[in-house]
Amino acid sequence: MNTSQTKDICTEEFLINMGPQHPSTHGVLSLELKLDGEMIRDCTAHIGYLHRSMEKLAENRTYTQFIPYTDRLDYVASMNNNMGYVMAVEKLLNLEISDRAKYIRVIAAELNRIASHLIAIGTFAQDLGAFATPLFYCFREREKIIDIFDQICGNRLTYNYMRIGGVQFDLPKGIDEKIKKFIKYMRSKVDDYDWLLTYNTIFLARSKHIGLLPKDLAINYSVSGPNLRASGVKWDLRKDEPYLVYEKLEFDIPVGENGDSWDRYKVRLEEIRQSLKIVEQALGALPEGDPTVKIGRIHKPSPSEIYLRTENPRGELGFFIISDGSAYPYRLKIRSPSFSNLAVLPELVKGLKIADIVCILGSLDILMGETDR
Amino acid sequence: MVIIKIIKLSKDLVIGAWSLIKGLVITLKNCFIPAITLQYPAQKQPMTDRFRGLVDLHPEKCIICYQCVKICPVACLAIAHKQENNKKVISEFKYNMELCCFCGMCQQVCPTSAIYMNKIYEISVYDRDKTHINLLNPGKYIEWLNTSIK
Amino acid sequence: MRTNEIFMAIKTDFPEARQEEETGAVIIPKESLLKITQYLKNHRLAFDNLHCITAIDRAERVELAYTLYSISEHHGITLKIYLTAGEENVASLAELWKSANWLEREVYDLFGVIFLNHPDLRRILNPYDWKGHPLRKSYSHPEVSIKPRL
Amino acid sequence: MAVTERIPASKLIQRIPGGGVFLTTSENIFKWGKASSLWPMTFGLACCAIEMIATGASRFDIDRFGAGVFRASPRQCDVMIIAGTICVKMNDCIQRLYAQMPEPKYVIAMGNCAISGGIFYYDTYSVTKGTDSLGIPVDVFIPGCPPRPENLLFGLMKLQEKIRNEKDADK
Amino acid sequence: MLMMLIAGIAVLAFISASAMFLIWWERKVSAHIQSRFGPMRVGWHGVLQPIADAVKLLLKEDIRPAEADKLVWWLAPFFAVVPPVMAFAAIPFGKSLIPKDLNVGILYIMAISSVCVIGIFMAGWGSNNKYSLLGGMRSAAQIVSYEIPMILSMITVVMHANSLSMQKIVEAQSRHWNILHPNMLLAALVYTIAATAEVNRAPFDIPEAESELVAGFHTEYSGMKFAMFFIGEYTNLFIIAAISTTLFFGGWHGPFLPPVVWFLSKTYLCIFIWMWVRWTFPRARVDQLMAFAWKVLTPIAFVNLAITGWLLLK
Repeated sequence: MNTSQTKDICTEEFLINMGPQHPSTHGVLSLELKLDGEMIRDCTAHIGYLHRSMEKLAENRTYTQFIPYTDRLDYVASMNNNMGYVMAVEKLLNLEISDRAKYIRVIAAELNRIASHLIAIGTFAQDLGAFATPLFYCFREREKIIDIFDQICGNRLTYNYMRIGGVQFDLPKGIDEKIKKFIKYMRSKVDDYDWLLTYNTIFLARSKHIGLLPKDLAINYSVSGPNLRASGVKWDLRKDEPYLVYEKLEFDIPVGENGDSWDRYKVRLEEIRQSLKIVEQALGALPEGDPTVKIGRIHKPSPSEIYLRTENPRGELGFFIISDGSAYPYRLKIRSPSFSNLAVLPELVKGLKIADIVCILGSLDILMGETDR
Repeated sequence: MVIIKIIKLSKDLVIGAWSLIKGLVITLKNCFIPAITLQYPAQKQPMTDRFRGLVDLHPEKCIICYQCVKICPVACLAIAHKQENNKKVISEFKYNMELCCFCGMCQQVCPTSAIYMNKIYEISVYDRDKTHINLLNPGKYIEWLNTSIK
Repeated sequence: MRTNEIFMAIKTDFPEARQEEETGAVIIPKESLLKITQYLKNHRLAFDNLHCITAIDRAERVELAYTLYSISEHHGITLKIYLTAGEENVASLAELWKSANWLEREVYDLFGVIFLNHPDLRRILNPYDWKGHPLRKSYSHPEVSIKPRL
Repeated sequence: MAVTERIPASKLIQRIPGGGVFLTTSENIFKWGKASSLWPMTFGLACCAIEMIATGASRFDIDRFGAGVFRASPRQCDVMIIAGTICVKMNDCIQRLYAQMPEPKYVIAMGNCAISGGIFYYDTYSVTKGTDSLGIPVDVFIPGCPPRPENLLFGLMKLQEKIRNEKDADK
Repeated sequence: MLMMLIAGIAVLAFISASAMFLIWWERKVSAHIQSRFGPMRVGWHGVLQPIADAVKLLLKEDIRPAEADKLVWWLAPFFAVVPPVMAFAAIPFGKSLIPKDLNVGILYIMAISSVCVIGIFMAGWGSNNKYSLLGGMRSAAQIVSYEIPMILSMITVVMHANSLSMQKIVEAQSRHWNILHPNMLLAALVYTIAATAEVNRAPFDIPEAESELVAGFHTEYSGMKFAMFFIGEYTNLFIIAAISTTLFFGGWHGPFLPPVVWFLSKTYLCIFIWMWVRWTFPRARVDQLMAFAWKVLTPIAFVNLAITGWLLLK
């Protein structure tokens, strides 16, 4: 075939706008795709459709008042956000918290990590076209966690449970039985997912070797969390910079091999298993004491600045707080994991098909509330 | 060469088919587990003890310390008081439900437990005006307490 | 390595670097940013991860804070650059760390700091035709309602 | 341009003997159909979207009300559940989506953010203060942050009731 | 003439009833697989749900995009509905219960049901929507590749029955069903997979792939036109299941019960399997789909055909 002929065959590239309203953009992300038939030539992500000016808000809220806002950052893992923020403020104030509060925080954070990963897995399967069934199974399991949280703090999604210096409530009576029951139940369900999804041949064909994210590129893009680990980097803040009581607990860090979509999914599934293990241990080692604190309306830290990051289900959530000695933060920067994880997307999708972009986006598990803040 | 390829392909096919069958078995199994659905209007789950519904008030307990107003992150509460016989008396306690973020901090900060959060959670309205509530009015939530819809 | 040791390492090669007292952050002049970051990335310090870029509006100056981490060496440092008002421009690090691309766009969007040689310096969070840089302390927007402070 | 008299079909039928009865029956059937088959749009904005999915999921199962067919294309939807914070950048998009929906269309503002801006009402420069301010008529407001799934179902039932009590069958 | 008219009306009534029933059933099956209930509030366990949907869709505003190709846009839904309805003409419901026993019945059905894709492609083209266009193109590519293994697997049966007539094929199975022959089992498998692709059902529902293409070829259709695609889809599903019943499961043959009951129950069981599959598996990608059709299914079907021929000649 000579060149002039190929030129004739070549069709025009066409632009397609995916989002902000699209079933698989996980909220309000907009992707501008340059397509050649089904093939993606170029991809530009437009974010900011959920930019709620959290950082500006923080400058006008006291340290306590900002806690409910952190719920709405990464709204499927509110506990982890609460915890990250509260820990940052505690570091700013040099506060020590009781052991029981530490354990309760770990339990809450890990349970929420499971809930968050369940959504990630469910939506990933949904994006791959498994019509709602895995998603609804994941939500069914998640409802059990939500029930537990409902008992602990009285809300389903925005918990507002952590307090500067402790937690809002002690664990209610009988909750440990419920959690133990849930752990047992969840373990059997995770095995089910292995067969419904993980080793399903269509699932494998769709997600294996799709969206390869090499190790060095992942680090260079500051990708974090399960996405980084799937690329083969054994990096988990819970192990590498342990906070709370994570060093006393025994768990593994699941690591992927290739950094493809399937690995990212698999790492999440394994993390659910590990989190169950953590919750079980933490529940067993729960010390006596009073984890609650009286709500402090005004905290006035001395002028200083701190940066604290915690391991969120989506990656490393950092709070950079600068205080000027008043009751309001002078500046509060939220380093959100999804923001960095999403930045890598255009790199991954070039040369793939439209169906793959959906798969990669699902496997990256981004959340717009946190990306745009 | 070709034979090896064909054998490999057929092996893959068999393994693939087996994985699909396993998936089918799991969905079929779930078909026979009783549905977990809560038949909502007929069945209602009780709210937990700590459930944060609408903000409510015991007016007699209120000492007008303004703590709740001060802590509210969204300024959805508004209090006014007047002096009567050298005593502070609440003249107005307004609650703007459409700003409230149901964080429960007002309830936690209240020294006399005057302000609390009730268990009402079915609160849909046709009209936005109904979300502005005078907490001193005893019949404020009557509409949502006895919902007529079935 | 601890922050002080890293600072000493930087100090030996770049005498213009100094340490901020309260925070331990390393302050560098904006001219030597590229040199120092290149050194930090490729030196044995191996800062392979540009974690976060943020700006702080201090009225008389804008501070840029770069949070760097090394995943292979397990240490981190904060670099700071003071930008005097009116000269808010600095070299872009997008060549060195790809994560800088979006992070710098965000700082540009919210603070108006210009990153020279940035591959694609557009707004990222706000609409492309937005006016002003919202996280500046001097920013005001006509439609913002201010929450009453009590 | 000449003004032509436009007589609605309902008026014409009423003139036929017995047409009134037919009309009321058919109108009731129409209302029943509209109320029992409200297909929402797959459109989540923020936190409330998660609760919306939870409402669609097994535990609460919005499909029991016939509203479980989440359509991604606005052309095939009856109800837009605005679930989450509307940001300034999103305004045009929401207005366009609303315009793309065929009549009869309904809007549910789910959550305080969609009603008034809610928790983001004060001090934010990038949040629209409610669906109303976009010129989109909202049929049912569901306060909550986020509302419980039961509350969304309750709101849906209120919408159904509203449709059943509609005066004009042509809406 | 009158008989034809009555038969036509009966078939039409059956089609709409069947499509409605299938829609309800699909929602119920999916619901129970997902451990929920599905429609519950209109009629007994929501049986009236499809009627409510139909009433609502009937009342919906019909929007035509300004840039749409008017004629193509308008015709597309008819092309989606008419072919499956026409295919009913040669479906044997019972011993003498067949609208028209054509001597080339199976050929006729295959030829007619391939026309469906034209409707889908017209919808994709006529909407002037990029997502629709992608859906239409995918659909065309898909049908082209899946017709071949499908027909090849049918030929196996035809060779056994020595006839193209549907009734003859059923009669040939009076002693035992075709599915009991190993080579027929293979043919049935190939047929099932190819038929899934033919009717655009998951895991091969790429033309309307919701998570990728919003709603694929019918993105721009609303109201009754959309409903027609819906009805067409479910009628097609019924046709496909009816063919598989006729070809592999002995058609209306069966003891005790009347033939119609046997036929329908077998067909609906087949449909259940398709539904079950739909609500379990993820979707295949478009190139994987083609690769599977050309590299796996077609060779298998050919080899199977050769073996069948050899067995028959032996």
